[in-house]
Amino acid sequence: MTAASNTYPNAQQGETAKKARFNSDLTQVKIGLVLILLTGIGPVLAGNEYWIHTFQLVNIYIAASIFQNFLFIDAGQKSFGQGAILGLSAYGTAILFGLHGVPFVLAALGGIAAAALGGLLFALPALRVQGFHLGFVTMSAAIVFPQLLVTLDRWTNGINGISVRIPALMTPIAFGISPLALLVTIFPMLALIVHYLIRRSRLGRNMFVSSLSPEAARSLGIKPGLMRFAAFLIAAIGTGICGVLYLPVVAFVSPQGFNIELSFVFFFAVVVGGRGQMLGPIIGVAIIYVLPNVLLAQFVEYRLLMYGCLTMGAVMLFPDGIVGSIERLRSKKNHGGTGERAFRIDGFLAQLAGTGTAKEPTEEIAVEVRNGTKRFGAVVAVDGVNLKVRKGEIHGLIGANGSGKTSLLNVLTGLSRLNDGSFYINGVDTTDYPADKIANMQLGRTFQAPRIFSQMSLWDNLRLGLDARNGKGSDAIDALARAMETEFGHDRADLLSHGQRRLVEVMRTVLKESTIVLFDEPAAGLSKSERNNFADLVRFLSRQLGKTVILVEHDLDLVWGIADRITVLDQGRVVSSGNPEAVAKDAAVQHMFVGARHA
Amino acid sequence: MDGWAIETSGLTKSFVGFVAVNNVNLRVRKGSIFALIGPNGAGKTTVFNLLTKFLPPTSGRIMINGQDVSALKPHAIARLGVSRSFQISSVFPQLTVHENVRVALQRKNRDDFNFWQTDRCLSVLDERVEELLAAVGLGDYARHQASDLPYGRKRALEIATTLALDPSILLLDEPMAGLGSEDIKGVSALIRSVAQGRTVVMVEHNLRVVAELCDWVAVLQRGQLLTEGSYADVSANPAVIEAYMGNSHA
Amino acid sequence: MAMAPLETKIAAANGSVRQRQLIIILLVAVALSAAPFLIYPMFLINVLCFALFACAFNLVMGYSGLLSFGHAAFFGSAAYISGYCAKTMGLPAELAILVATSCSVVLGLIFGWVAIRKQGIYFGMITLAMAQVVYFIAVQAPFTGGEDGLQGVPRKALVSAMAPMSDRQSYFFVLAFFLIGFCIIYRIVHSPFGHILRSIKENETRAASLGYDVDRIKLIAFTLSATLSGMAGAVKAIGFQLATLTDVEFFMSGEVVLMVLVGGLATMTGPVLGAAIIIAMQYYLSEFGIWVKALHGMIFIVCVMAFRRGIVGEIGAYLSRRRGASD
Amino acid sequence: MLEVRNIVAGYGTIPVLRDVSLKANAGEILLIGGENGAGKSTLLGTIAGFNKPDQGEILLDGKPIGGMAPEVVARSGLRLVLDGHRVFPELSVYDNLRLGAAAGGRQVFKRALEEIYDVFPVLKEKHRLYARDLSGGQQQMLALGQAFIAQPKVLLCDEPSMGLAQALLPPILSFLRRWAETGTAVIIVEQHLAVTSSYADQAMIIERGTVKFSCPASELEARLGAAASVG
Amino acid sequence: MLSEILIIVIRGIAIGSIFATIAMSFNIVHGATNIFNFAQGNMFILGGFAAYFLANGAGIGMWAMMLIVAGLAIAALVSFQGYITLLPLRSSVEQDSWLISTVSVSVIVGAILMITQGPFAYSVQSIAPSFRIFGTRTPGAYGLAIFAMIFWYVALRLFLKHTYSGLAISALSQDFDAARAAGLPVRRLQLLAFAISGLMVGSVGFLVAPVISVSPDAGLKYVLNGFVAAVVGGIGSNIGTLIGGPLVGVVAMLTAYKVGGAYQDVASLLVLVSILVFRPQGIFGRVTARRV
Amino acid sequence: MMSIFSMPADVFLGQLLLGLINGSFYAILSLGLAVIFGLLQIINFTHGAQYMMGAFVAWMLLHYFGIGYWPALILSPIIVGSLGVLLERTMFRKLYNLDHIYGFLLTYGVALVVESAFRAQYGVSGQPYRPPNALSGIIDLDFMVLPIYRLWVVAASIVVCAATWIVIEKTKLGAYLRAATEKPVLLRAFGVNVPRMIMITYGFGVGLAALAGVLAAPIYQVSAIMGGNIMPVIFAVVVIGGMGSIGGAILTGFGLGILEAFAKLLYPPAASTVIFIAMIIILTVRPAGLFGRTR
Repeated sequence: MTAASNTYPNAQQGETAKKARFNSDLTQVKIGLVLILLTGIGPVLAGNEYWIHTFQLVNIYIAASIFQNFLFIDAGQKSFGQGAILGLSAYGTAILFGLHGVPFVLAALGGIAAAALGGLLFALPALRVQGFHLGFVTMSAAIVFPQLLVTLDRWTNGINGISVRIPALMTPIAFGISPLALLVTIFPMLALIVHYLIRRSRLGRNMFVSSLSPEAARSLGIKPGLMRFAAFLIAAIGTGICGVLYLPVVAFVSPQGFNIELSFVFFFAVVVGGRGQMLGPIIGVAIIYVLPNVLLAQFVEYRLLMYGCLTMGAVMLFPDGIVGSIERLRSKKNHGGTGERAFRIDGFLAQLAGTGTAKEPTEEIAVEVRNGTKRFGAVVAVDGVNLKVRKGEIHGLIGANGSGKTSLLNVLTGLSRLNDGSFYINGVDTTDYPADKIANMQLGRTFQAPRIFSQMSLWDNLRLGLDARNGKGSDAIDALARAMETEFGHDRADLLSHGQRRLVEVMRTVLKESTIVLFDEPAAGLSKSERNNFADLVRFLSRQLGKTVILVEHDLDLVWGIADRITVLDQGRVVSSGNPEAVAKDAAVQHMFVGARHA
Repeated sequence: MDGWAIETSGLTKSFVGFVAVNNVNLRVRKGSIFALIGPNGAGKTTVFNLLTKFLPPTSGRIMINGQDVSALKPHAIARLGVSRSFQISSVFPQLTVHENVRVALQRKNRDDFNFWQTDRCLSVLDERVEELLAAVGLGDYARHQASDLPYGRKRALEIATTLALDPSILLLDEPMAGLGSEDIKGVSALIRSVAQGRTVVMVEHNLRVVAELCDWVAVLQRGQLLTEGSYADVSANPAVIEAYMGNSHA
Repeated sequence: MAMAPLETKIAAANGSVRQRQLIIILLVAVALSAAPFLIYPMFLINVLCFALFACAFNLVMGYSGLLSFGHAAFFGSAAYISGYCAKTMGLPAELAILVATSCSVVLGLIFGWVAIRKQGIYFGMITLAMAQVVYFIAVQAPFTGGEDGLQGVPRKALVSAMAPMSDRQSYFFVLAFFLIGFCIIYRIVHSPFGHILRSIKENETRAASLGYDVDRIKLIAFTLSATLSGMAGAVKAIGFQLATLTDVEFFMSGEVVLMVLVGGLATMTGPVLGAAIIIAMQYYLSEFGIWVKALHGMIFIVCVMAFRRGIVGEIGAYLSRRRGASD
Repeated sequence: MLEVRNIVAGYGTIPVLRDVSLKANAGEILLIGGENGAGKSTLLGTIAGFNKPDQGEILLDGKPIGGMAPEVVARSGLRLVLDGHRVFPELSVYDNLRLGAAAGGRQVFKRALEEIYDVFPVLKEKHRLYARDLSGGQQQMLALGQAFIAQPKVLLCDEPSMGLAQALLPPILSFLRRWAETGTAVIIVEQHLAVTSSYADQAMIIERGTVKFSCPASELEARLGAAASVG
Repeated sequence: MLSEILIIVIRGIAIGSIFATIAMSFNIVHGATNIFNFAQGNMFILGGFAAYFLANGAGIGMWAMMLIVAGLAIAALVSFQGYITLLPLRSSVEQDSWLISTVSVSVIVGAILMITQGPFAYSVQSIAPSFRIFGTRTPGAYGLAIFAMIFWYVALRLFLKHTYSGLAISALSQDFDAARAAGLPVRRLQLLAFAISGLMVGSVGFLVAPVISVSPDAGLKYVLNGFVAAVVGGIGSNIGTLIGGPLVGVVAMLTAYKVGGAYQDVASLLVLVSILVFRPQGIFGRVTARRV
Repeated sequence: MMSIFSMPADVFLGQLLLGLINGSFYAILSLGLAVIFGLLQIINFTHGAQYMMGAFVAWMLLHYFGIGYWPALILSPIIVGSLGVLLERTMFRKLYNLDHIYGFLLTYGVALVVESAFRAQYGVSGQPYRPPNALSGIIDLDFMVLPIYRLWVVAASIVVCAATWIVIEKTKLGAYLRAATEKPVLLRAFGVNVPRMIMITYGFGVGLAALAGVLAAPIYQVSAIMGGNIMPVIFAVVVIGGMGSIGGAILTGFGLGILEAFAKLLYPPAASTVIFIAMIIILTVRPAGLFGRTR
């Protein structure tokens, strides 16, 4: 951990600055804790057995929904099968404890392990596919699960279910509060806190980025697959504990208890309460579960219909859920929305000025491509390309559209593989390296379409670069990071202009302290003055900080203005390569760009 | 533009108890603006109703453009190119201004009985409707309901509707009734402009308008033709003066 | 420039209005297809037949301004004819309906030819009187079954390969005819002819002075209405398996007036709604016997005194008033 | 033809455009330039209906179109050619053109099709090919052709040069020029002012969401120079 | 032995044809709207219920008419559902609200069926006579299922390649904004896609009612198997579903026969997971180059 | 024995008399309708119901209060007439500015309410009402037997009709009435209380209907449906006679009664339809009706 990343922005800091907080997560957590405490302890103090039992179950559902929320939004995994996970753990514990007499704690661990296993099974397809695919898989798992419970009656007691009694957990210890009551109160609170902490952490951000833009994640050195595994595992363990707690609360498990309906309850609760809001699951369970099952118990026949209608209504009327809508109102009322205007290249240049020392390109080779060929079906995008980029130089890569520039860039960052040939970074053969591994070799890139995450503050967007840094960075960058944190901690990223969005990407690579930076058409859509600023920045990166820059660009003036060497591609082949003057004189190149250089 | 647009001979209409129009012989020259004046109850509107066959004459003949129309029904008269505006402004109140005019245009489309096509086929008329509405200064009111228009505008609408038929003979029944002096100027100009190439017969009380607009004036009194001639001649006629003195100051 | 905001709204709304219409149509389609599973199908069949009847009647009363008090003649006679064709002659239902509907064309032409030159109430009285002739014929003619009417008309159609249809199936059979009829009426109302009809209703003399042969146009409208009323009656005889004297009685003529009046004159959906309300009243209040008729009378009075635009009409007026206010 | 009066528009609650007015006349090309993020694309998007203006009016032929959905705007005779030669890659060139003629009759389509084949013979040559098999420049031609087929009264062209080698720009611009001369109002948003301005009649520079100045295109260079020396 | 395998294969293919048709109905909606309609299975079962209530034991003519009625009614229902699903997509930033709304529609339809019809399976008489193939008696509805699959494949292909609306729907799937800018009536096309998908599943549900268990909770099974068929064939590829559907069907039948009926869904799930893990684009899916 | 139309003269004359009796009712009822229409421009669909009420009031007077035929002959029209006035005051008055269709519909609604109320109370079967002693009995002409009461009805109706006709056509009051139909505003300017005149006229018309009801009570049975059945016929009479023509209504009423009777003789099934067929024929020949004026 570096010094910069130790200073988390916290609520107090946000309040002292005049800007409105970017989100109200912390407040929501506080309210949520109070609410859970109320539902957990309240009925006990009231002393009504029915309410005690009901709200214990409610609290378990709240906890499960919190993990659903985490999985659904923070990790972007659409799972409709959390009910089955809960069931796995509950059944696992019940089988071990109830049928085989294993001690409860051990049985519980077994149950949780079963749940974790189930979560990993879910994660398996999630390695390859996302979104509704996953939804279908998890949903079918949730459908199959109770069927299996019935079919495998040799182990599960089939349709009869398993009854369990754990008197030790039920005897009150003080004020009529039983250990069980305590557990089912504390666990959801813990779940909430864990959720909050993960969200504030680097892990949480990495998960979030992985779900929204896997390419960006990989180019920042994150393994999206690992993140998904982690997310499913965390959610499964959390839900598994819920399953363990479910057992003493209900004292009975049967296949009907874990049909798809249960999964829907968790999912719908998150949606109705407010996707991604800390408080969402709590409010959601109150509406989805408590309302039909407790308050309108005489209509219990219609509860499935009510789930559906409530959710439908929420999607139509409050697309952000109840809490989400309130949060939206709050941020609408408070939007400052001017901070991001200060996000300009010249500002950063001024800040960074004087931090580096003058450097010149060395003769060491940073990147080398040997006879690289990349095919897409019949189209040969990169055709036997040989390319050498020296350390510390600015290397322009130009060519008409479809000449293979971006394809080459994708190969270099590991997002796609060469069909033939090989390439080396800092002398290491990286031909078959995955993108994240390449990224961790201090290589950074930008995308033509900037990857901006509007759910994160501007600073968090930038911070992704810092997160991806390998090892300790320079003081200058740390200082810049701190300045940015105070400046942009509560600004919205979605208000940035197109040029600024590009700049965010560029600044990420700066914060990442990559030694090799690949820019994919960074100047497209920048104004003249912005372009000049950008040229200054690139020059600064190369000459002051000694970075190797590969610049894929259409703007010939820009390239000729700053590049040390230029490679011209045409239809996947290198037409010409060398210093700008030599390339400009090349007849083939002149032919290609004739009449185009007076922009 | 020769010959007579309208000729009547011995036109008589008697109601139970009294004779509204008595042996009137009128001849209206093609292309002229012809005024029918006379005190209240002189039978002017009845003459109009007879000309358009809204009332059947008791006796006498009516020729329009040389054709004897005694046997025809009102709508057939209209199809001969005789178009009439009514004494009390007469629009289709629940239709929009646009539709009011379009209904008139529709007739030439020959789809009186076309009940199988959608009304979208009427959009070909829209351009002409807009032209006509613009001509009478109603361009901005196209989507209003006719009943919402103030009186003067209703008149204008009625004239637009009448013009939509592109009539050869225009019968205007007191076009200035109920109009303010500003509107009168406008409508006068309008009448003058539409009279190009048309025959206009009007009943009008406002003698100044008659003097200004009309080529020929016929005076009716108690159902009979008192005299006719240019306005100057007629206004000098003592009988006319007497007829008017008796009434117009009442 | 007073028009600008309104035009903007119209233009801007145009896309969404069409879409909203589309959605409403979809919703209605869903409701219509789900209805027989939620509501007693025979009731729905009854409603549909009378809705079509009322819509057809609205064509004369609402859109042409002619008060016909004899429309039961078309409805009832067509019911008898199609019932007879289907039962005694064993024709398939579609053919029976076709025959009966064609007869209604002729009957409509005769009625119209006699009555059309009369206006307003005269028209109503003459049509009433003529419908009475049809009624007496129905009472005395040998094939109508007198007081009993034609019962147990078979529901065998070509589409069912002459197999008897169940209630739900007949519902869809009737629905098809209703939709055809409704679409025809919609087309008529929104056709060039429909526009002329409206203008005649608004101001007959003016329309004549524009060169329209008012009598002919009204005659055509009346005949169209009679035809569709006949279709409604014919379909009713099949769908309900019954044709009786009540179908030709002049109370029936009054009832259809009431349906249109309650729903809303000169609206497309008003008559349907009106029919549904009146039929529902008859169904669900049947235990009150004759008092239902008194209730009808009272609704008549209320409608005429205070509620002349009918339900749909009043809603439409309210909406357009609100739109006007928001401008 | 097209008149924009004092529109204010943006994403969410933050206005990107403030009080922008412009007028595009039939038969003329209006060039809109300005820094990135100045709101040029937002302006086109707003005119074409992709954004809702918060205030102000957009009049096409005197009829307001502000706030209508893009497809409705397109059908009322205003076409936006999106940046980055967006065509339908998995449809044939011919089908792409066919879809352009969302409104209008068969005759109009045939005539326009022949014209566009005349101007860009390569499209005729490749009319059976999938659009994805065309080069970037050809795709841009196809995108323009798609708009041309509809014979709009107003054409908006968002950065026709974007992603194209600069050598490809002049033929496209001269096509727009000829098109404009048939009585269409054309608006081009462009970064490469120097190349484009010689084809345009009017020019306008937008800065930070407001109109900095507008002038005849011939004076653009001078005005830009003046602005640079002052600012 | 051989005849057993034949039975399994024939029935598997027939059941798979149902899956294939559902998969094709997924494809058309997904292409036009990027939405995967989770409620499709329940719409399919509604078709079955329509057959039970409207055409059980009816003559061929009435049966055909009721088929049309059911198809149209379900098409209307689905396109209305599509309208509702699409509504929030216009404004909200969150673009996967459809996931939630289609799931909730699925729950709602299932719940309504459960409340009104109870948790029973209804059996429907077949209109088509059973036929002998390789000496095995096969219910006629199986033939109908295969016929329906082929019919819908051909119809969709003709529609998408040769009609203006079809081309426009394809265009939507390729570039939504460009389609809007070109003046295509986007929303109407999307609703049309929904309607077509509804027509497909509704009619097929009606056709095959005699050989499926028409019960309120059966919808989920079919939506999942349809999805598996779509994934096996490659999402968006209709020709792929022609293979994918029968494949899944045969696997399911085989499992039911060899292992036990309860494992049918497990087998489908395993097929799904293995396809997703090893070849997510499906057997026939093409890796499309996307803009980075 | 004489024979007319190849049938015995007594049958013939008997039918003639029957026709005259029916005609008397037609005449009085259509007269009332015509009077009301003349002034209010409303076709009084309630007329049939009021006719029925007239009979019922007479029956009730006898049944509940023991008041006999002769007082009822006066009382019943007054009672029913005042009810009519009430109706006019509370309802019709608000509809004068609207399309006449609405007045028609309103009266239809009222008729529905009244008739079904009576039907609900008394059923469809008739209540007997005996003629007064003075008029019971028969006169035996040698070719037929003639109930005195029927003779009285014919005579009474002729007198009533004639009187009404004289009042309206020949007196100053009648002149006012006629003037009021033509130009109510003008008449108001003369200082005539037009609304009150309308009210009284309506009351009078209704009273006529009730009178017919009382006269009919001993002949036909007093039943709730007696009004509804006669209304279409009355309409036909009014239409044939020519709307608004008082004399036309009277003459046509008698004429059609006789026509109906003959039809019954010649071709019984046509009896109920002959009037309507006559109407169709007459309307095709004379669209304005027999005595109607063209406008």
